[in-house]
Amino acid sequence: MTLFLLSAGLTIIFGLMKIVNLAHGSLYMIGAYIGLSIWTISTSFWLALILAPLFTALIGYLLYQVLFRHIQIADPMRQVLLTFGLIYIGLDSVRLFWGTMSHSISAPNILSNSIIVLGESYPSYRLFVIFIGILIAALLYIFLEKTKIGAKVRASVDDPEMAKLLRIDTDKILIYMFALGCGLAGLAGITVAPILGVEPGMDMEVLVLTLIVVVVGGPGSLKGALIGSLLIGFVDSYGKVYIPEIAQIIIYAVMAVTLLLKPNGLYGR
Amino acid sequence: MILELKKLSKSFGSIKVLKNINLKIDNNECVGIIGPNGAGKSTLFNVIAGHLKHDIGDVIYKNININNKSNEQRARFGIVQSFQKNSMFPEMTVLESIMLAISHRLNITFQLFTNLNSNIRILNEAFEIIKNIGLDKYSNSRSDALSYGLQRQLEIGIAIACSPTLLLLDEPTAGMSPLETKNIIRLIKNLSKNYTIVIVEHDMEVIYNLAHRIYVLDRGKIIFNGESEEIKNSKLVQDKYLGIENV
Amino acid sequence: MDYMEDKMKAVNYNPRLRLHLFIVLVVSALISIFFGGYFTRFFIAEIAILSIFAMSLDFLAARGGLVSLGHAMFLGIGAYSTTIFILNLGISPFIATILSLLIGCFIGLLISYFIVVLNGIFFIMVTLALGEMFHAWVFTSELLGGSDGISGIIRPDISFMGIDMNDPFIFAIYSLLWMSLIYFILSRITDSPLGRNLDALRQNHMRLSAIGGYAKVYKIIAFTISSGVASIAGSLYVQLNGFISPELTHWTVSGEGLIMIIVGGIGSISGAILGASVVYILQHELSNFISWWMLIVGLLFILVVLFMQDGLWGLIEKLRLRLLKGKNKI
Amino acid sequence: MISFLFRYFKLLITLPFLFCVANANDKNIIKIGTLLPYSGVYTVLGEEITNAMKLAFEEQEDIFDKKIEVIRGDTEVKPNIALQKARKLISSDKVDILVGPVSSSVALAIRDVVVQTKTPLIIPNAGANVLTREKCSKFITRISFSNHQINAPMGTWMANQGIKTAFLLAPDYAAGKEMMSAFRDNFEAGGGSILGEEYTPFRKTKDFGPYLARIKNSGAEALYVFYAGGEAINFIKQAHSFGLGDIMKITGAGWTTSPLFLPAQKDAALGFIGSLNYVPSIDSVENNNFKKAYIDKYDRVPSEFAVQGYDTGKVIIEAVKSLSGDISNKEKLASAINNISVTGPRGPLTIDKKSNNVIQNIYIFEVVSGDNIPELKILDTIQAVKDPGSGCNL
Repeated sequence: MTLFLLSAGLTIIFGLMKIVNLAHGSLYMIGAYIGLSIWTISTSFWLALILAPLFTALIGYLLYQVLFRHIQIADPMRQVLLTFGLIYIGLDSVRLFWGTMSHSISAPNILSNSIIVLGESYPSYRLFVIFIGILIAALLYIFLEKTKIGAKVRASVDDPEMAKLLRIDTDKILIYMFALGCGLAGLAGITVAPILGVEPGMDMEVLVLTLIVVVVGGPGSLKGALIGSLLIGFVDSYGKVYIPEIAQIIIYAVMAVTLLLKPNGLYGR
Repeated sequence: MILELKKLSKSFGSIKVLKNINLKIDNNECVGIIGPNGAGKSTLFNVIAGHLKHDIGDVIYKNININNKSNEQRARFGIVQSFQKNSMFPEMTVLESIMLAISHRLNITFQLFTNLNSNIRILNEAFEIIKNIGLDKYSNSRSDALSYGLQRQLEIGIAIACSPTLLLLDEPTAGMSPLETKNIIRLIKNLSKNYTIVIVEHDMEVIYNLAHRIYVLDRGKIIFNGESEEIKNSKLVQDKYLGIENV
Repeated sequence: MDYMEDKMKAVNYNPRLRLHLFIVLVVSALISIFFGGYFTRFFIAEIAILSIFAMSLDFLAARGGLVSLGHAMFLGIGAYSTTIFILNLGISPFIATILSLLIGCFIGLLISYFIVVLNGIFFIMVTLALGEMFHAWVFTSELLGGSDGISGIIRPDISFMGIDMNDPFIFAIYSLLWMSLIYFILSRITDSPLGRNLDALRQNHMRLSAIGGYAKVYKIIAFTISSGVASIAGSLYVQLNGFISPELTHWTVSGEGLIMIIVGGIGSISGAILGASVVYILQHELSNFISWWMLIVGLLFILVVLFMQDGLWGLIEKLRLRLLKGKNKI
Repeated sequence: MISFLFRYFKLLITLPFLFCVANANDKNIIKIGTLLPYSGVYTVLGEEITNAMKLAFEEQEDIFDKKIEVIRGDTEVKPNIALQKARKLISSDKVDILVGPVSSSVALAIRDVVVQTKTPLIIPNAGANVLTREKCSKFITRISFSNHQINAPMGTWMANQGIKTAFLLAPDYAAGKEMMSAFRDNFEAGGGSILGEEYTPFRKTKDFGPYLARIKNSGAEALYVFYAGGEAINFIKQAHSFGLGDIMKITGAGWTTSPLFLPAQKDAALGFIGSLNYVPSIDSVENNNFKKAYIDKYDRVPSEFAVQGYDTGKVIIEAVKSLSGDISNKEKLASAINNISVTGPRGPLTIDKKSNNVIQNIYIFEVVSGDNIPELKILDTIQAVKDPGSGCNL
């Protein structure tokens, strides 16, 4: 589900702005660290859960204003490299601000027990994460498909030039959607922090996986991100356990097969 | 006969763009295709050049059925088109673009270790062509630095550098000033001595000036075909097309 | 969504400047080799080898318009196959380099046959995934030494000619020779009809097919050549360092290679050498002084991407034009 | 051509002379080069080792009027970078002793250059068995541990405790596999049997859920596990939230609950039984002094990595002392290092002549609750453990 939160953010940025954002993982890491700081200061997980994504979105907003605005029309290579530079910066700034130790956030008390699901005990925090994932998916769906702003967004995705003619302020929409995408990365970071901890290097670990999900699902498609993250997440976790011989390769194989069959991803336009 | 289309149809989804087209082009002829916007002229061009695959019918070139030949293969047979929108190699100079095109005709594109730039034979030939299309002053300018009209000239230059047997020109004078248009007409007139040319054009002056024969296309159908004089006098065409255009 | 329109920008095609820059770089390297110490010689050899890798990426990116984030895979293929040839089969290292070149080309050919149809971002992603796949496989493969890699690889033994390859001076020269050879081959290919066609392919592939160019075939050839060159780099790298570890095949290595060529100026071949030198020296020097060098390097990358579209090559070209102008005035 | 060269004059002169900086060689300075990660994911280990080693040097002001200078070389945990830094330290900085590295792949990468240039190398962490077996050298001394050394005693100990069945879990890379096989050999020799094993993709596994389910169903009495860093934290927390500790004993290589990770693992780590070459709760004069000094200076409980760094410093000082400060002959220096025996925070240390690997005590501990952060309580001490490597009489 974390994968979904991440991929949803990335797919929005990817599909909407055609920006290849390799720094998405860094935003995820920064979101987790900001959450860590808020949690340490206020000792309230809920506050961290709300504020961390907002701060990450703010960072995304600033990044867009300062950097991405200029490379939106550049070729993909430049985008890749610019965001590659951002990975470096993200890694080192986290190290300078928060040090190199691994940290961890405790889940709030209500969610720290296990619940019996289908005869197996299952940590309730995990259920909470799944719940958040579903909630965000539903909210995004409603936002993009049912509201007026959503319609404008979709118009900007499908045909930017047409959208401009219709007097949709595509620039503004792009900024906010970029910030939203980054905010989702931050949300993912703080949501998984109680399970996976907060440490330098967590950015790289999710980056490739997220990119694969987006490509498999089809850039710009929310549905693709959802299905893709479920598929990849499932294949990744269970593939490792049941066919360990090819565990390392299996998700890439899934991606390769998908792209050979559908070169634009499952739900790509 | 160089090209023949037999009962050709093409549709995009549920929209039929070309319906049952029959068309013949003889050697060394200059044929014009006219028709209102959306009549299917560009689609017809793309089908002939092989960019698009038609659904039904046959394309016969020099008595060979080329239905299944790809765009590249058709180009190598000598069916070369110039595009409606300028689409050259923006970062190459005029000379480089022409030399590149010549390299295709000579079939040396798979040579790895010969220097294209210093091949005297190709160089001379390229200068010849550049002179023909009237770009001799610009041979070392980058394509994207040329004015629109000159770019159209280069566009034709690239096409003839492939020494086509059938040259497809898609609106060669679109968006040009009257002076530039005159230049192009002169250029094509010169070319039509040596090549078989098919022109799609909006500007009736240009067509009357150049084409020996004219096909009129309307909503994917050929509604008329004949000498240019006949077209001028045809009531049907006047109503359908020229009437509106010349208001 | 149409990614077809994403066109790579490359620097101006200018064979003269390319040769001049190359000569300057080689002369600088030679001076460093002659006057530098043990470490400098190794360093130059390393830069020369990285330059080969950068040139292979440069060739692919500028000529075919293909950006590969998985090219470190070929570095790894070259490196591991050389290792196996030398250690397990006892083949002389020089021949092993040639063989690894062939293997690299062959695998490049196989892979490219499937992936060159993809465009822009999908191509980047698929190469990234393939590279990671290879990395993951190497990382766990017992045969290839797993995460610890393999050490104890020897250099070409040509002592019968009175030359000791283990002398860093000799090996630096040997690497430079390889680099020059590859530079000349790639320049030659760039100037050839095929090279010009590849350039045209990047600029406008529709138009190229309209004049009879086999876009897909050209791309496959470009990818194959490029992967072969990368394999040579990998093979030499193993001989230089005497060991191989999976880190060499990580995708960030490809990323750094791309940064090198963007710093040097994409599409200029000798710019790739310049970029490799500058980036590598910068990283090395910075990491000696400050532990947060990554921050600075990252910032520099961003500045280059934003403000120096043609990289250092563009800078040199501007400088040259200004100098030429000054001359004409006098 | 000449005018063209002149145009690039600047470029020409800057490039070569960047490296030609000569280093003055001061005879009164002992130069220690570190090859440790100061950037990247293992930075914390590099810092612990360097900090503690400096602490050892500070305690000993100067030896025979010589000052000790530490030159840092950042390996970035990349073997190729490390090799390049090793060459720089050896040839440009002319260091007398190299200290490093943290990871085994880096150690193997720099091994040849160290041996060729005859520079004594003291390994303060990397555990690959081969370093003091097939690839051993008189110039390479390991003051930390071999993967076998830590895990093998645990196999015997657990078998002696009457545990019959175990399940193995470790990351899928060389060290993980070495540790598991060391444990397995001794555990099976003691009469135990392994019911199953899993190797998780190294540094790519964040969710242990599926593995935990499988381990639960295996019916083994104990789980033997090794993880480090973020994976260790995640594993311990996830195993706790899945209630694995209620079903079987969770045991493993001691790094899994290193003092570095305990602040993040908190109570989830309680009950874990592990083996390690150092635990902070060792009650000896050396350890108490060291702990106090370290906490005063760096404000955290020293980890085994810090101790390894500290002992490295001690060994260097003793070696220099034994040569009366004359370290110009590197072979003598190397053999002096190999002849040292000191008593450090973790107990008495001597170097095994057969492998140049340290002989040390291994502590079996259990994680128990402490004031704020859990503590490691020593259950058993196994004296003077050797690595079985032999035949290094070079």
